[in-house]
Amino acid sequence: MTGAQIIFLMVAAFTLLSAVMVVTTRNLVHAALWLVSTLFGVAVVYALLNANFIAVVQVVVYIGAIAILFIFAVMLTRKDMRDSGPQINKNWWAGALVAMLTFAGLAFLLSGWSGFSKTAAELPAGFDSISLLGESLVSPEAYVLPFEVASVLLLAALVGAVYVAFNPSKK
Amino acid sequence: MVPLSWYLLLAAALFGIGLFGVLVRRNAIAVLLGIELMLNAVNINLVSFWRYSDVLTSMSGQVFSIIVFAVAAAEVSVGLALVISVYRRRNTVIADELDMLKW
Amino acid sequence: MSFWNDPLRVAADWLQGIFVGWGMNETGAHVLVVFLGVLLLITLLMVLDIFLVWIERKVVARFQDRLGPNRLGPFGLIQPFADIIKLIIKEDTTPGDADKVVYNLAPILSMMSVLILWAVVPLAPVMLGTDLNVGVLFLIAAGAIGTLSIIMAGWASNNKFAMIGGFRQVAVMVSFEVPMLTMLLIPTIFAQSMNMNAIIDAQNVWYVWISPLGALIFLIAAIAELGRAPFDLAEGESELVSGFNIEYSGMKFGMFYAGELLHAFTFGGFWAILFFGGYRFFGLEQVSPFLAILILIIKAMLGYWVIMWVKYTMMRIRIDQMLSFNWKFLTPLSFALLLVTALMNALLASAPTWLYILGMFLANVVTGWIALEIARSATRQERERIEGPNKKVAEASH
Amino acid sequence: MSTETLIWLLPLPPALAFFLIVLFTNKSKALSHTIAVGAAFLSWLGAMIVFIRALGVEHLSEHPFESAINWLPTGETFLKIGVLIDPLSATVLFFVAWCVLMIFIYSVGYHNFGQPEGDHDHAGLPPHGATVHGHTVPSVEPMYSRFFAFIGLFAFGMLTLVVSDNVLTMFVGWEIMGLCSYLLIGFWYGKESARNAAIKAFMTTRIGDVFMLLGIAFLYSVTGSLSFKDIFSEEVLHALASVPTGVFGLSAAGLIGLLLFIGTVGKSAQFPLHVWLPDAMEGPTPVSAMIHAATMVSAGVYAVIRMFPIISLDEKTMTVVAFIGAFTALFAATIAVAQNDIKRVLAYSTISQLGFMIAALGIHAYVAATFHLVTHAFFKALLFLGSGSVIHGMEHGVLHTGNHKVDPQDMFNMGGLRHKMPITFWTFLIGGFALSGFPLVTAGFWSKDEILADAWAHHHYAIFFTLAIAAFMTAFYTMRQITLTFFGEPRTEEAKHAHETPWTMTLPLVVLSVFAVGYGWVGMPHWITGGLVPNWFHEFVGSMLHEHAAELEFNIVPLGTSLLVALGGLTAGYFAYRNVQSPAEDKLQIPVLKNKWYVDELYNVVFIKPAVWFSEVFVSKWMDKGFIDGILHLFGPATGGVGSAIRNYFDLPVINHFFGDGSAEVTWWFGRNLRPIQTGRIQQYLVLSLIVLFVVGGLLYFLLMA
Repeated sequence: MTGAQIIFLMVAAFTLLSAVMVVTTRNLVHAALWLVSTLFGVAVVYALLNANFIAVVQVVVYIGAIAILFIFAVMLTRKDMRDSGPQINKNWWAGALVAMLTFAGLAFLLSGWSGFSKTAAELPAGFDSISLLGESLVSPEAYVLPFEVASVLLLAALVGAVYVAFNPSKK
Repeated sequence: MVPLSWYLLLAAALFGIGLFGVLVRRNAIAVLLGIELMLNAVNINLVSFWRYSDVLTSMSGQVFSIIVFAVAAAEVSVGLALVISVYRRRNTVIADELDMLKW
Repeated sequence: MSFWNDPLRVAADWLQGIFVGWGMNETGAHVLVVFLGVLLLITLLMVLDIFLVWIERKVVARFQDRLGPNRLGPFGLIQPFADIIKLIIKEDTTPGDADKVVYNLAPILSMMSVLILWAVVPLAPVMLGTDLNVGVLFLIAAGAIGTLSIIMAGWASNNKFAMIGGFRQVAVMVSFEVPMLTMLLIPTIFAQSMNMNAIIDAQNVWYVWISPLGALIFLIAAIAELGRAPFDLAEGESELVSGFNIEYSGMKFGMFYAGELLHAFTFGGFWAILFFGGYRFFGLEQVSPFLAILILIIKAMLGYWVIMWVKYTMMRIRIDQMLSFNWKFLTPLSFALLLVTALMNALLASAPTWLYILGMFLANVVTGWIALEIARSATRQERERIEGPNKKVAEASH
Repeated sequence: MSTETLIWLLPLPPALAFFLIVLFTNKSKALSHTIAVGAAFLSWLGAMIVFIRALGVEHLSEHPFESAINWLPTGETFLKIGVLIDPLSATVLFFVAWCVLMIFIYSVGYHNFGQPEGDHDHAGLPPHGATVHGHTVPSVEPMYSRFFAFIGLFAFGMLTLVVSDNVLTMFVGWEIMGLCSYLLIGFWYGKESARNAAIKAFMTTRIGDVFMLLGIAFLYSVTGSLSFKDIFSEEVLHALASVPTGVFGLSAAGLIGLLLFIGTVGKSAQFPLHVWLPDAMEGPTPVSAMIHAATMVSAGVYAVIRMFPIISLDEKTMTVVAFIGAFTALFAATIAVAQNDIKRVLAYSTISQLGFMIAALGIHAYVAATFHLVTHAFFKALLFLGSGSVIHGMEHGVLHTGNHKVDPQDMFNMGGLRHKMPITFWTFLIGGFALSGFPLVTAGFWSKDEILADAWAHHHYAIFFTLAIAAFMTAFYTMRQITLTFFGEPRTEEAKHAHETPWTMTLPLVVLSVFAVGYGWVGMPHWITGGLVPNWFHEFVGSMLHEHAAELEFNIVPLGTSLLVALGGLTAGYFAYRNVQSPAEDKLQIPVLKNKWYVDELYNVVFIKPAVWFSEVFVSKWMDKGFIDGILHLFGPATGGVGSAIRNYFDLPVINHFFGDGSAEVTWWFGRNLRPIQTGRIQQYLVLSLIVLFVVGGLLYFLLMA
């Protein structure tokens, strides 16, 4: 077992543990904070995959914006500090079964795939994935259209969110 | 070196945990948390497929994960706006109690 | 290679040699040396932080026509140490209904979000923590952790004032991240890289000359990000008592406080790196890394001094004004500036240097001027809408 | 910056100014005119740089500044657009830049910038004055910013037209100007007459433009290109001249030339499409100057000069051009004699002078026509701005006395203004003398003399005499105008209180008067200078033609005629009107001249009345209401009958009862029994659908794999 594998296992364990806490903890703010730590773990996974840019963007977007938004939303929709009542619905066993089935199905399907246990080639020296990424995002031969569509989607979501959450009775 | 299968299994497990959260949590916000986990699982897959592909210069994996970021941001903003809007009208965010669409 | 030219490498090699000599394996020794390096940097920063407290108190005193600490030691230099001792021996309270883990985690994260920034600060051409190729974005990422710490503190205290303060600070930070990120793209455009060292290397001309408006917007956004006056709404003594850190006492409060000062100094440093050439100063940085560090610290101190100057000169503005200012003025302006900069950069790509600088400078000035004119006319219309039509004209026609 | 880039950028500042003013700064008058004048200044600066660089190029006509880009893909090729500065466009650019800048500056003063807002002023009406401390003072134009936006767009159109290297962009600039002239003539849209004049101008020029577009289309279909470089090459011209068309026995070149010329007839207000130009005087005076001197009408002549290589290929077309030009010159001059409105006299004078240019072109006097175009632009801009200054001064008097019945534009209300408005008087005098062709010192003399000399030398005696008479009348009515306006004693109280105008208005007058005198010197024939100074203009512009026409030898007849008509006309005008006090004493107020030969009335009877009858009576009443509506009314009942039959015998029993109600009952039964599955709980749905997915997916997988 090499150092990289040990690090991966540690990170994966941390990530999965945090993820389990996200779905099981009773306190929603804690769940959101556990989500932050899961996301952080995922960012480290990206870093392990040599995707520095994605890792930093993960921190900026997910932790800096999305997780914060979650915490906000949790705070805005609670009646008191303590959570009352069950946090899990009555059919939780069915949910758990389906989730396990999903994992098992995915693992089964993947294990049948020829590239399953492939190993990666070393990155060539001086490999600059950021400029490649940037160029493919705005190159007409590559992904400029999805990129633009994503920006339009963001704008639409922005307008839609403001409209939906706007409280007309107060004004 | 870590084989691809480890990343894929990590992603599958994360996806399963997220799915569990989506299926069983009563609070709508917690459901959205689960969705975030699932999206992250997908992203791990995308990035690891990029890293393990034979053509590293093809950036499809990273580009798609960037687009997933955008989609996730849009999804969360609209989703949370909906949750807050529902909370204003119904005074609850428990998914089970929001069942006016039955019958 | 001598100690004078590359002290870090020499010291690291020496230490590693010792550790290997003690019987450690190569990798373990390397990890240990790196760890010790990080520890050294953090320790030095903490010591610097203590002096920042002293500087801050001295400077504010001068601004307010007072003397400042002057009893303990020469010029009151020992005063901050006394403060620390006081903070440490104070009773460390935790509110009864607080969320204990989160409550205690928040100040640590706050301090961490600042210290982590120094991982990418190039102290000298050969001295930097990690040569990250997305160093500029890292700045924002660390800021995200700072945001998190504040909302955690605000929520976990179980106190209305703390909660409101936390909300406000988060709203401000998330909003001002937009112009800040946009302005970070301007050095990126010029240097064609997000790497801090590359940005410094590319600054044969300080970027403040070719993007003065960008530097200004960055400074404003940085002050907002820091939560210092005139944007210190999260603390707002007169309205929120002390905002998000109201329930904290002792060294936990001290960590917030020290974190804020160090954060301000760090942003002064980033301002210097991104717009004022970092450690470069007419080739002096080539002489020795020590000189380079000195130059960087002097520049960072100047930036810090500007931030203090703003803090002790301006009054606090209202939260809605501040968010309007960001979304209706600063963000559009920074987008416009980014567009103008990119356009001019492409247009003047083959121009001689003096023309390039002049063109960029003028483009910035014109953009700023147009923005100010638009803002002025908008505010005038707003005022007329509230106060009714201009009274002068009405009187003149009678 | 390379010259080509600079040329590309020339038209842009005014266009940017237009958008800036319209979109952002229209609330601020000072900012608007700063932007507009600044833009005009930038264009002027660029034009001067281009002009000076153009002067420095040897054989500019063979090696013009040019640059072109692909624009519209047309099949496999591209329609190219580009810019071109050759001697002709450089010359035109020179005077356009100067006139535009001067007019922009003049407009600041003319619209009373800096004065208070009027008491009763409305957008769409000229300002009526404001009361300050009991005095009535001029008030600022309510739509000040809009005016600058419009003239900015106008300047853009003109500069585009001048720098284009092809017919298409030239036409685009041409049409932009058409739009702007419409907007500007109707600038005071609150006035009925202004509205009508705007529509009239637009419609009349449109007639010309349609023919011009036809000509362009024909040109493109024959040559496959619209770029000047291509269509003026030897082989294309040769081909054009040799292709016959079935129309009047004209060659393709002749027909294209004729169609393009009709466009010019509309734009440059030649007979019979001249009727719009006098009415265009409803616009503010800078506009009149803009339209009549600097831009639009010059554009018309410029287009003919530009297309001269094609038009000159067919002698029949050239004859038409020459006769229309000469006739217009004389015709308009006769009308101008009997007009009392100071601006209308100038308007008819413009038509007449344009006739000179067209006639000159018709007799192959290319250089003379261009020369007269430039000199005329300068002195006519000067005269219009001068007349605006006079009107402005008179309005001051009207505001002072408060008698609004006095028309500040009627020359019989003026008199003696030379003491009140000295700068305006002297500059107007210079402009008037230039227009009359006062010998030796004024620019107008040199250019007009060259036209006459050309006509004489090439034996076009009919043209020569017509133009000579027109020139005599020009001098006569010019002097009439000057005498009535400036000499003698004030005939009304208002004239006594007229005022000199502010520096923003007089400065352009002074600048333009310098050109009105000085520009003539660049085109002096060599016999007068004794060969000391080469005839620069002739060399420069003359190089445009493939056969470089030799300069004319000295001939006493045209020179004598020029001297005679100019001095004679001026003298006659002064003595005839020296003591005239009212219109009744004016012997030339003949109804037929006063009413402009009844051309408007003729058009009204021949075109407008029948058109109105056709649309209102024939189309509307008979065709639409009678015939078409009748058919439609028939459809209604018939369709109704068919419909009700289908309803009663098919729809109700078969569709409704059997299919409709029957299927509803079945659906209802199913719905009632399946209802409990709908719990409204999203997570249950999700679980169920996933289970179904697994079952189906698993089955498929094993079936397919096995």
